[in-house]
Amino acid sequence: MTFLTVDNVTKRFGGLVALNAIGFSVAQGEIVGIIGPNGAGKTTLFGVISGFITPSEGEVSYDGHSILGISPDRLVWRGLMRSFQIVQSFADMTALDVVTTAALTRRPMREAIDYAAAALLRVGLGGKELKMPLTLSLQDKKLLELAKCIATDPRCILLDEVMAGLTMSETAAPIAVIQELNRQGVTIVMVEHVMPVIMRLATRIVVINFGEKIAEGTPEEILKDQRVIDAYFGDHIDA
Amino acid sequence: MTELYQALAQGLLIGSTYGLLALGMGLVYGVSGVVNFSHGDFISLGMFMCLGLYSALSLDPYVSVIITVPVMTAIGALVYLFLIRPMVGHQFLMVVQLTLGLSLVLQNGILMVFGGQPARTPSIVESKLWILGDVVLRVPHVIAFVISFALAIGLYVMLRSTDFGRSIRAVHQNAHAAALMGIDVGRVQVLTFALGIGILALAAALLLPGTPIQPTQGLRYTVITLLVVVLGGMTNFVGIMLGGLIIGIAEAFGTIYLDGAIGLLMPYIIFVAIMLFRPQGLTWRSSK
Amino acid sequence: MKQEFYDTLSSPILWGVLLLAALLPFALSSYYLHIVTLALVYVALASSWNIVGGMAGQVSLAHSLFIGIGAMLSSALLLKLGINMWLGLVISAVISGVLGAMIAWIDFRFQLGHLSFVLITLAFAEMGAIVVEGWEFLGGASGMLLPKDTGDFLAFQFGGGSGSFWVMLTLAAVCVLVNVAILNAPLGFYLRTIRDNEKAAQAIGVNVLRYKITAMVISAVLASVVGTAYVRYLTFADPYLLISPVITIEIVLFATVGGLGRAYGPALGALLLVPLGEVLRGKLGSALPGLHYFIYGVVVIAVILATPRGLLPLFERQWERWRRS
Amino acid sequence: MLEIEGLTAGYGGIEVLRDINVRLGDGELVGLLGANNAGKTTMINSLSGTVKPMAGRILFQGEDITRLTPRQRVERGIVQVPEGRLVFPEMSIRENLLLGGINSRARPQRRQQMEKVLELFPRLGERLAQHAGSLSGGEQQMLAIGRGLMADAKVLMLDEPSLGLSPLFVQYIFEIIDKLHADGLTILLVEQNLNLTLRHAQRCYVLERGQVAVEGGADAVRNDPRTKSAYLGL
Amino acid sequence: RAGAAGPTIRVGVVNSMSGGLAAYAQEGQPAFEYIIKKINAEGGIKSKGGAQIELVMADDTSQPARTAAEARRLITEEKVQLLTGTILSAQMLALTPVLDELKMPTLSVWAGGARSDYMFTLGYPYDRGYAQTINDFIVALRDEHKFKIKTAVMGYSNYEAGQQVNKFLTEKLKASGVEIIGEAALDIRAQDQTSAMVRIRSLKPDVVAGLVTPRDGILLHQARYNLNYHDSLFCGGTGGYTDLSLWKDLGPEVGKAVLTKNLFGMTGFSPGAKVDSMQKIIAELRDIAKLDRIGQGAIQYAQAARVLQQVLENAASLQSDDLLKAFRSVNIPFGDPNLYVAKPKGLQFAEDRLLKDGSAMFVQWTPEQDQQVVFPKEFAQVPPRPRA
Ligand SMILES: Nc1ncnc2c1ncn2[C@@H]1O[C@H](COP(=O)(O)OP(=O)(O)OP(=O)(O)O)[C@@H](O)[C@H]1O
Ligand SMILES: Nc1ncnc2c1ncn2[C@@H]1O[C@H](COP(=O)(O)OP(=O)(O)OP(=O)(O)O)[C@@H](O)[C@H]1O
Ligand SMILES: [Mg+2]
Ligand SMILES: [Mg+2]
Repeated sequence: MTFLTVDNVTKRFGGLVALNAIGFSVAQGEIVGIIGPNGAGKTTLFGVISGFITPSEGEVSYDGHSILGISPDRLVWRGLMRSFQIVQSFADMTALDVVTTAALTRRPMREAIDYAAAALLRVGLGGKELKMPLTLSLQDKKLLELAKCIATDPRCILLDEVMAGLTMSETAAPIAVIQELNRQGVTIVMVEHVMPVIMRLATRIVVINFGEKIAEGTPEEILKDQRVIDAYFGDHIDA
Repeated sequence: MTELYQALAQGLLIGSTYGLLALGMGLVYGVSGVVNFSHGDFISLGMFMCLGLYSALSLDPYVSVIITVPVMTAIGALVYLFLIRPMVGHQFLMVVQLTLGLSLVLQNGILMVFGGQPARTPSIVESKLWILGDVVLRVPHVIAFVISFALAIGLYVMLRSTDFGRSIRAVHQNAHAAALMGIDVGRVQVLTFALGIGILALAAALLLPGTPIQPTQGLRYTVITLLVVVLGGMTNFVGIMLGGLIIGIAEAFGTIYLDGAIGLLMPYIIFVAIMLFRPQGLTWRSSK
Repeated sequence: MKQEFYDTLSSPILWGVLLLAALLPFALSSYYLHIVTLALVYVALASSWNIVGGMAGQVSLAHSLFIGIGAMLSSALLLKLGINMWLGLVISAVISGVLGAMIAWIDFRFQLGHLSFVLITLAFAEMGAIVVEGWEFLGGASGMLLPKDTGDFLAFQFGGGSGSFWVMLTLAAVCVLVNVAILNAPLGFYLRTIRDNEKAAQAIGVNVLRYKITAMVISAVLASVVGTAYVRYLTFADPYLLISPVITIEIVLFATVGGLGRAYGPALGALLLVPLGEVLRGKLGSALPGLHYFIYGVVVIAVILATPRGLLPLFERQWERWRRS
Repeated sequence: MLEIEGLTAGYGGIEVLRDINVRLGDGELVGLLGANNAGKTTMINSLSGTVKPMAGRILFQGEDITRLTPRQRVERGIVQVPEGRLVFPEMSIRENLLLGGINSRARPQRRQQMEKVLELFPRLGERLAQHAGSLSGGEQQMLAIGRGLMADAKVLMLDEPSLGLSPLFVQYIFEIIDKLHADGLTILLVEQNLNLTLRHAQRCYVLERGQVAVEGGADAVRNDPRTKSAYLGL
Repeated sequence: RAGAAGPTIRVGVVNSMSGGLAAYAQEGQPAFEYIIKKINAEGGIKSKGGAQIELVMADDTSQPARTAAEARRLITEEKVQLLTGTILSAQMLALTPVLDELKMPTLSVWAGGARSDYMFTLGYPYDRGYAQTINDFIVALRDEHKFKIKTAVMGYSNYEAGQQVNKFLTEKLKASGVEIIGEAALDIRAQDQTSAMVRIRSLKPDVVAGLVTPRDGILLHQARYNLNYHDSLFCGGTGGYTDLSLWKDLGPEVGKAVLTKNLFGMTGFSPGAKVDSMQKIIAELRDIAKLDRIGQGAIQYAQAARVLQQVLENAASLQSDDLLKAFRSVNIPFGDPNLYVAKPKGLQFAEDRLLKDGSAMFVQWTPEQDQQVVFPKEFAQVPPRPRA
């Protein structure tokens, strides 16, 4: 049963076609990876799904309903949550305050604070609750994005490069979080350039290049696809 | 028909003086992000300095600029160094309030020195007229019109296509990154701020002939300037001049063709209407 | 609602301070009572502005409209149509609320940037002033003189002096407590995310439009109510004071200098700066004209340079130090 | 070429770096490794002069530059490609590149240099007028690197250049780094990616909670047990 | 302060020394202090044992709410026994509740009305002062001097007094058979009034009438010069038409071109008026007090000092009620050396605590920058200059 469907979506910025008639679908409970060269249109795609960008053409449906034109905050209430690649920070709120606000989506004030603190702990930001997000290092900011996602009790999350810049050992915590969420039934769509991570987590991978889908399949299939190797991996894949 | 031409001429001339006032604020904002609420009082200061120079040395305002521009530039530099720079990194509104305090100081400093009577500074061109068919133009306005457009275009070119101009914008967008490029952030900020205030001395002199001045007029200038700067898109100097013209024409047409309060409302109505449909201001290219 | 709010409400310090304040009319002369009353008016106004300007970060310069409606409209209704001022207060508050909602909607609908919002609200404020000054019904440029305050509570009269002081004290306390309540409620969290980053706020489920409107309506209604009470205290409905953008600029000054977005910051700013201005004028008004304003300006600059985050954090640090020793 | 002696630095009185000693030889490619928050960026910023040291000194070609301004350091050829894509968002790609070459040594030949950079990054050449802020994450990273190359550096410091780039492009970037190195440029490479760095760098330092934990050649570092504890957090 | 020994009477003075109205008080205060000093030097208030008058000054920064606050301070903290000051109309309204509450007899120098039972004013009443005088003069021009006057445009400064006077004047002119064909309200914050003048020009009225502030006057006349517009008569007041500094503010060239052509200004004071006491006080202020600005403001304030003197002399005691009684019976008849303003019927307060005789004069300017009184007949030096 498909849970999230992107159908024939095109997005143009002036003369530039960032997404070109792209389509794929995600079943409930899946972890789908999206990869593609820089500027392929991955972030734009997330923007379209999460309601921040209106596509020039095409259709997006979620949980059986079209969601085009629905504002991002309402999508969050319906369980569709995204993280930002270029981290969006709040200038004058502590990390805990930010995550608490996210938790308020489904919880009353009292519970929200504890829930938020727990979320921070889970992604590995324990002890940094009262820091201002602006003074966090880039990687911590990305973990904070993940914590915000968790706190809203989502049914589906779109993660845009939350692992970039983490050392292998540091990816352990977020990977565990993602796996656990998935076990609880949360559908996950993630963009990542860190191959070991995506190969380990994703059940299926969609590859896009110049705004078009060029391949789709299990990690093993993708690794062997010559077009993907040419466009994306290059000769050796250990990065 | 005569009315229409005269209204248009009047609007354009007055509007260009509004634009002229706003250039300095655009420059100051462009580098420091400071919205200077003492802007109008600096214009007052420039005007009263001309008045002082006339009383003491019988200098024509157009000649006084030789003295007032450097002096105001220096004042601008000092204000930046001692008042604005210490506030870097603090809330935007705090800095605005600081300039508000400065406005009180300037306005009342002027009052203490010059008294509260409206005063006039004579100039050779002040009562000269230029008559084009049915339309009468005041020579001081024409001079201000020409100089302000020249200045706006000069600043526009400077900001777009010189290294100094690019540095100014870079410092505004990301001071840390600008420093990493080898831009002397501190120097660019002081220079630009000082220049922004220095230009006001020029604007003051150009507006002065025929305008009675009073120490309390500053806030009025600040408000008009703000409308124009925002309309023009903050740092686009050609846009700012255009903004000035629009406000000027709205004012002239409002006064001439409409009765009472509605006429006075005209510039504001036009402003709100434009801002709603072009929130980024009147800049040529829409910024992506 | 966070526990802190209930703690504040049941705190003996709060009630002690209020009680002590309520006794002031018995201790102060009429002039100093006036200064304190005036300070309370600005405490209430700055605190109400803080909800939208400080917490939600929407620097509105349109508050003179709400104050002006509260003051001028209720006076006009009383004088021209004989409508009881209590009812006038409600009518004005409703109209202010609707207007506030409209402005917030425009802000959202057209995605106004920071400065465009400031300037559009300023333009609205200027237009409001022009309309009032040009419209006979609202008193025109001459304003309106309310009937003598005989202390008839049912006619919205409090007997001047101490009566008005108590009214203002209540209003100021209400406005500050509304601030405390909001900051401890979900609304406070929503507003702060909106202030810092609207896009990111949306992404964590904050309905930006709804909460902007909520904040603006609360703020506008409070400002309007204070406006009505203020004009009753002044007795003279002066358009150049009550609906001029200058009053907003003063309010913003107090709120900012006190501590923006914090519950007690604006109150602190007003409590310190209003009496300072009044006393300076009283003491120096007869000296060189302008000197007292000049000094006031210097003090404002000095305070801002010394405590660029506002006075409140400074006080909090002192308070901590004092508590520890 | 560049020597750091006993450097201590931090923010608002809190020490992030403690007593760092690091040396870069002329023409060397040195790696700086370390976990998240170890203080790598802080160290690079101290070298650029945007973080003021609390103690210690920095020598460049024998001259003490500890007190010099960021601008003076750029003029001497110490150039940083910052992390986090600190591009100028409201300026076009072209203007961003021109600003990269604004220092007095680079300025005379920056037009030619720009041609070269655009050859390296054809994607940027296609979009010269696009505002940097609307570029994709990876494109901004390219621009940041290209901008750094405009500056005619003597010492180039790259802060996590591979961040957010596709595997193919990461390879490409490292090829460029190797080539610059081969041309004699001194390079300080900050990275999370242990293997990649060890493969390219001649020598490495590993930072652990603000202190140098390990230093030496690739094999020495790889095999040092402390690397595993410092870097992999085992 | 007069520091002489003996009893003193404290008089509070709330002036607008800073802010938008500073011009009035800054011109008037020195004259006021001069006369008070003179009174003290001549033996103080004789009926009160030669009490010296001590002035306690305050600045309301031109903001009415602050007038009220400063008055409260002067009364309750400084314990003044009498209050005076610029007190324009808005200030008067703001002051009203304070005066009523604290029962403080007050003399305003300029208010156009007096709403409190405790306040008297030397200002021109809007209705029987400004509006009546302008109307009477226009009617006199038409009926006695045979000017063609059928239509009028109301050209006035758009502020409180301007609007009030305009309301009364419009009615009176209509009643006198003049057709009002339009309004040109002058935006008091405008940089330039050319647009307003273009509007007037397009309406081509026979006469333009209204109350105009000094600053708007300068801009209006300048605009008239710019457009070289002389088809209408300009009849108005006060500061914007007759301030002595007007000529200087416009510059000689513009002044000559517009002030001496088809323009008549209302004023309560003119150096050329045939009033001996007025001539004397001008000479005294100029030669002995050495004031550099002697205009309406200075004269009005000097007059206020004399009124206060008489009130204090005549009052049975310094109690509020007695002072009020003394105010009611003030009488400075025409011909009295202490009558500085032009009042053919002398100076007395009416029931409404405004001047009984609210009238003023009309003057015209000569190319030599002097003024000639042309109205009323009692003071007129010359007939109005015919239309150019
Ligand atoms: N607002 C915009 N205006 C113009 N072009 C845009 C805009 N946003 C994105 N683009 C362009 O659209 C293309 C796709 O961008 P997108 O951010 O989706 O790429 P991406 O796949 O996420 O890349 P990366 O892996 O580098 O993050 C890029 O070439 C980018 O320059
Ligand atoms: N501007 C700042 N103000 C306060 N603390 C800061 C600031 N910048 C960084 N820090 C703190 O300094 C420490 C070191 O940060 P730094 O950015 O140097 O680490 P890093 O090694 O570069 O990490 P990463 O791999 O995440 O980039 C961190 O704990 C961080 O929170
Ligand atoms: Mg992306
Ligand atoms: Mg780093």
